[in-house]
Amino acid sequence: MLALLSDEQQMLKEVAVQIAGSAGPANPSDLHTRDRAAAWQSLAQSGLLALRTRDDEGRPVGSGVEVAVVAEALGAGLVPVPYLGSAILATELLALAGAHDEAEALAQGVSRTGVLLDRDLSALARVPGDGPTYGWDVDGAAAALALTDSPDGPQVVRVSLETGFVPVAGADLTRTLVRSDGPIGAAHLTPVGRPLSPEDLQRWEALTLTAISADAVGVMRAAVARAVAYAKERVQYGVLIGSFQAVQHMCAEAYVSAESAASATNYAAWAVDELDPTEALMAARTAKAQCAAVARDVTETVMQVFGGIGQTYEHIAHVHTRRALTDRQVFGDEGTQLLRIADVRLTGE
Amino acid sequence: MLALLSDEQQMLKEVAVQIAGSAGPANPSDLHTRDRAAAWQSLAQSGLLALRTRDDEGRPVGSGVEVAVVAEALGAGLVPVPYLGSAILATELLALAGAHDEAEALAQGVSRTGVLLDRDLSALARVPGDGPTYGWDVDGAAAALALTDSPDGPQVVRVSLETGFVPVAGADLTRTLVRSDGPIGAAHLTPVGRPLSPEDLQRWEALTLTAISADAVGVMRAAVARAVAYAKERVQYGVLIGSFQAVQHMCAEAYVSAESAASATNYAAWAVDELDPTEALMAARTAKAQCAAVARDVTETVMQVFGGIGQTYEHIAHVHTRRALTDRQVFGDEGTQLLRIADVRLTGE
Amino acid sequence: MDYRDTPEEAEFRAVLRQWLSATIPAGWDKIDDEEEAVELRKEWHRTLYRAGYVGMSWPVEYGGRGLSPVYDAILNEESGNMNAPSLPSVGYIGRAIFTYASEEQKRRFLPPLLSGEVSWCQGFSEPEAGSDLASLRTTARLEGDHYVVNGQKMWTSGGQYADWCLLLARTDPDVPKHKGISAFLVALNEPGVTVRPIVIASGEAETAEVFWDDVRIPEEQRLGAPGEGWRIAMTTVAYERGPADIGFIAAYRRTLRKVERLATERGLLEQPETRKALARAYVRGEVLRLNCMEQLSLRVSGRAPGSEGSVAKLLWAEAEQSLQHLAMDILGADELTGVADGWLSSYFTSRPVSVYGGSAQIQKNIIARMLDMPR
Amino acid sequence: MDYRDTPEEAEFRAVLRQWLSATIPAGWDKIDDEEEAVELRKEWHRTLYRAGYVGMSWPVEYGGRGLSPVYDAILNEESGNMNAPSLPSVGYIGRAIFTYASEEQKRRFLPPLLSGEVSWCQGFSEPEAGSDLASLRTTARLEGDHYVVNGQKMWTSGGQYADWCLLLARTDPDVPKHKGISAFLVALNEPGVTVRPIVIASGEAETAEVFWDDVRIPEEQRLGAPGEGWRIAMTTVAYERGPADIGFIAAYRRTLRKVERLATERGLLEQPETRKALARAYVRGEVLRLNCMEQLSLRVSGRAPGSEGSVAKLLWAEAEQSLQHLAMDILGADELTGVADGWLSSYFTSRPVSVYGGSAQIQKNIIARMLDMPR
Repeated sequence: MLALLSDEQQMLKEVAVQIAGSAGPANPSDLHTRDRAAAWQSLAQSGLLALRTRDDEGRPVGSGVEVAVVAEALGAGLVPVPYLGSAILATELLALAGAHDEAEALAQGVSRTGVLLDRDLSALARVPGDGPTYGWDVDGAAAALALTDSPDGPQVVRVSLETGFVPVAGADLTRTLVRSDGPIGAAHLTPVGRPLSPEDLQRWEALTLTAISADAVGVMRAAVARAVAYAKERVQYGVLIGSFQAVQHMCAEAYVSAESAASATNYAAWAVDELDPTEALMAARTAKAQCAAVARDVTETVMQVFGGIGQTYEHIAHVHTRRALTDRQVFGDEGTQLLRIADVRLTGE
Repeated sequence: MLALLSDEQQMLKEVAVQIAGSAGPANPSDLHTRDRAAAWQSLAQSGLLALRTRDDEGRPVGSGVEVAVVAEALGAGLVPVPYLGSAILATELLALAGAHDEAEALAQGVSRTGVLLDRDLSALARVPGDGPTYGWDVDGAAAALALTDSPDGPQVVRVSLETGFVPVAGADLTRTLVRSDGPIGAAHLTPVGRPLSPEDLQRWEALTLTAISADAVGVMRAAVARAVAYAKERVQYGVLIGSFQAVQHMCAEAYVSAESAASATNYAAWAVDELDPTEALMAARTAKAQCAAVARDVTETVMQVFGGIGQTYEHIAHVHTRRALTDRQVFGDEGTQLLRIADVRLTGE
Repeated sequence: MDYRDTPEEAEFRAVLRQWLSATIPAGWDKIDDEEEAVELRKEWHRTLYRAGYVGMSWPVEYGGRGLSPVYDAILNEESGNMNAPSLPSVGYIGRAIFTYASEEQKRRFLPPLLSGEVSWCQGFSEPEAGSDLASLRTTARLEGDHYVVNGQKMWTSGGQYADWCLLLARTDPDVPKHKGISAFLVALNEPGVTVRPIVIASGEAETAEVFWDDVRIPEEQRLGAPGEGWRIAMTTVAYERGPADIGFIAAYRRTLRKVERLATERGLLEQPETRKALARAYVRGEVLRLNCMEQLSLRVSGRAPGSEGSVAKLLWAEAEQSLQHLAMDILGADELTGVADGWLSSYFTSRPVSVYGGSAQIQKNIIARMLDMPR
Repeated sequence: MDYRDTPEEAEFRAVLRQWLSATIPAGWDKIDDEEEAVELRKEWHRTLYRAGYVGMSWPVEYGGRGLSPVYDAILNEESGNMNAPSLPSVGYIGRAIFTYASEEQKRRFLPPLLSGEVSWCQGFSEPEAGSDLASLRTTARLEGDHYVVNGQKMWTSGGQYADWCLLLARTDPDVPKHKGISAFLVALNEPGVTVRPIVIASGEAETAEVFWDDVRIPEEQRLGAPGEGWRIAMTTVAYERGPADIGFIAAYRRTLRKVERLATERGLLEQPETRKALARAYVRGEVLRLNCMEQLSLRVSGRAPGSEGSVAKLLWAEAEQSLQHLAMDILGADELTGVADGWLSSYFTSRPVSVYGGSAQIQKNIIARMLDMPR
């Protein structure tokens, strides 16, 4: 047993942190000026978009742990690129469906593909259907992936975002959301690869929940770090506000919450490729439940530590909150995860 | 509008506080040595047991506000006498049933009567029935009151506690609990007075919930005051622990909780005799819900402020907690009250 | 103890209700245009004034009616209940003026304040002086018969709509910081004043910052003596949210009804969890209302505003923020995708309730002081 | 990163499990008699020792096996899983001795400590020195070749069953308080020592107070140099709950299973609220377990116990106390009427988890220090 990043993983982390550092906003107005295309190219060139493509032996190039390392770094940097949507969620779907060329194309950074979610943002959309549906994390993506029923099991399909979708001014300022209110007809679906097995889907969901959890961990850790840094420089009543025990304890509590979410997420990340799909999914739900349980509180506490300035639109604090709220909801909030966990614990489903 | 005690009520409060002060324990071992009979006599002589008997015009001698004033004082003092059980809950039942002589006998302090509750301690027991049933707050009482169905409505009945009941070492160290595991047969019931109307029962429940809430408010306020006092005399790290902002904020939060419960309870107390029974009951449920919501937290916080010593059996802190936990449960916990409130708010029941 | 209106109060309430239902401009809350909305609020102030509803608890000699603050509370409550435009806050500026101003200043400033002819804001906080107001850095240098003001004010609520400002500035940098502050009454259209709205995380311009660049103020517009600014500020702050300003309670109750409707529309009323959560929100609102009634009763009985107001402030923040959490739980993704219009904005608007006007932490400090805990 | 056992660890675990299932005395947890229970725990220590399971991570030269603390963790975990009698805590006393003792002291004290022949307790805290240990008042006055000890110790866990005590006492009242403390190794059957159990709110005797009345200790039983007591105490405290002491996690999981059964028996499993609450408790347990595994990994990689342990301590307190709240919610009145035997006692036993061994407030202070927040 050794629950620590390896040296290679540590190096990967440094690369990801560096890219995130130059691509992420220091304040909301940076979101309009940062060169997102350049950030995406950096990620492609560093191989970070290729983690879920498959090697010659059919194994993922990067494990769940590597995915979590990168997702956490980009979450921490509030980086406005569709890493989760395109490089993880869509790429893994393609790879599981055996559509390796398409996965490879995404990994090169040439094209991008998002995922299509149901109204509640809690699952991949099943199409055809009446909608509404949401393309999530689709910045620069021409299409999003969904599932359709086929006689041989769920089939991945590509849905074009070019027609019928409108941009949504959602809560999250760093990831692009589009909506279709109309039905998605069978004519607009392009099947990709072969149908998925139930295990494929479980594995995919485990990876998805883990990657989102890792993003949330990054958001929280960075938010707490920003609040702590602020408490060390902001003076009120002639002293640094960080010298007030109330502020110290607020920061300490937020730190504990963020670390608790990190511990659960690290294990889920390892479990993605190392445990059987049921166990991996249980670990992922546990991580997602914990992240969802603490993410709102942590980012709210951070806003509180920042005081008045932390309530303003010009300040970065609410960008953390908005991304955290989205991570909380996407693919199932705490309640959803807990009910699934209870099914396993209490009725052995 | 003037939501303040009148001068007379303020004087009553002082009397009750004085009696409570001499009858209540300073630490748990006092519970064996305090002269409970003398305390009961003081209450009788001061007329505090007669508040819910009726005057010549059939009106209660003391309003819900007076009841709450006394109940709060006795709760604050952790006084181990059956004030709620005998002087309020049983006396009011007797008065509503028109059994004024029996109510008067209780008010004189000569005899005592408690109430018989269902297994969950959440309502008056309906007898005959299979049990188990609990005689609650029955110190020195030979009988407890319950309800039985009669063609003309619910009928108050007296159940002897002499046979079939055994003492229970319950959580609460200050109020006596006995249990009967066997069925309570029709032969053991003595009807008292006339059957009650639905309004009588609502009024009674409003008074009961309010009196218990007032007891809880007393418990909480006294516990917070003890913790604050301790924080002003306990030295650690060379300073009074009350100078730590963490301790100050714990005390402040507990204080706010106790005061919030008090505000709700004061209104419920006024409502008992001033509003129609439905409104009075809604106000009482609101008070009980708030008390139940905060009572455990407040007394736990107090134990935490007391540190190690507050965890010991010899210390008074857990006596507060135990009485608070009981007040929380008896006649319905927070969830029970909230569901009833929701019935009114959401479906107009 | 009586939570009911006295006969006089009941009469007042009945007349007020009738007046409100006849007078509230239809569709006022559908106005999207910012300027139009501001104009409407100013007009509403003048309408209230003509009907005798502004400054009711002020002394008669200053244009008030000498009534108990209970009447202000009834006005607040009924305005909230009937969804009237928001009430003008004249109380705290007025109190500063009629407590500290010269007779001439009173004659000059009080009538147009009451009538709504002139609207006021309060220039107290600064970027480096939020909770710690006494650290303010804006300076007012006396040059002949004028003060010259330089600095930046922040969190100036209503600054973008106000005509005049009650300004705090440092007139003496050489004395302890509480003692070197003076107060001024100054028009915001003076040369050198720049007002910039502050947009909060909700996307709404909730407040403003005001920049002061060599702004000249005649000496006779100083309020009180030189160095008396801190005392004036404390009076103002203490009365800023008096126990009669309970409009927020009615607003809370309206929001709760909306949340109840959301739950109904979404078919969640069968869930015991949702039922309990909604009832809990109701209980929080009641607790807040009842606590404020007790505070108001204390005030009516002649007690000055004390730290007990901190209890209500904390209860309010908790109630308001929990209610927004509940709405978010009920709405789920719809709040994040904008399908449920306005709720995300309401959520972000609820956050500073625990920051502005003394953060939750400051309120707890105040309570600890009240409990006489060691410093 | 690998959360699985290495082949060696897996082998060790398999052998251990077999050994435990063959060796755990049947019905040991049904023993009501206090003395019998103590005797059983002592015997269990000796049994573990003979099988090589005590002091596994100690250096070989001191009777250990030089293994990674992962093996201690496995022992803790499996003992918890299989509901074995509680493990002896030899680590922190041992570390104090083999770090600071003379060779002769090591030879004298370590073997019987390991073997379970002699059981130890720790005499640190006092009534006036709880969190603030350095304020301790118990004195040890050197008289010839003996120290004479007077004072009172409190919160001496296991004091009522121990043979020997690692005692802190003030040997020099004239230097700053951290510098005047020395450590002693002393038998509790010396004349003048009185041990009195402390009953906690649950009604159980969880710990003890020890009175010292002119107790004479030979100088050669001082541990370390005069004045070195504070440093020794800090070493001991840091290792008191090491990351390998994870028996409480297995205990938590057992309690959770019991609570799940309670909910099942009471027919509450259909309630989504109860299902969520139980799953939440599971998640808390997992979070705690996984955080401790990371801590242990850090330790294995050579890092000394740091303030990260404060995170686990806070998570533990929260998990344990929330689980007892959940049990109370499920049991309702039955917990208060004693029908649900033992649960009220468990509830009260969960309260000091946030007090003993550094209160929750102290843990947060430690985390703030680690975050390098200003003092």
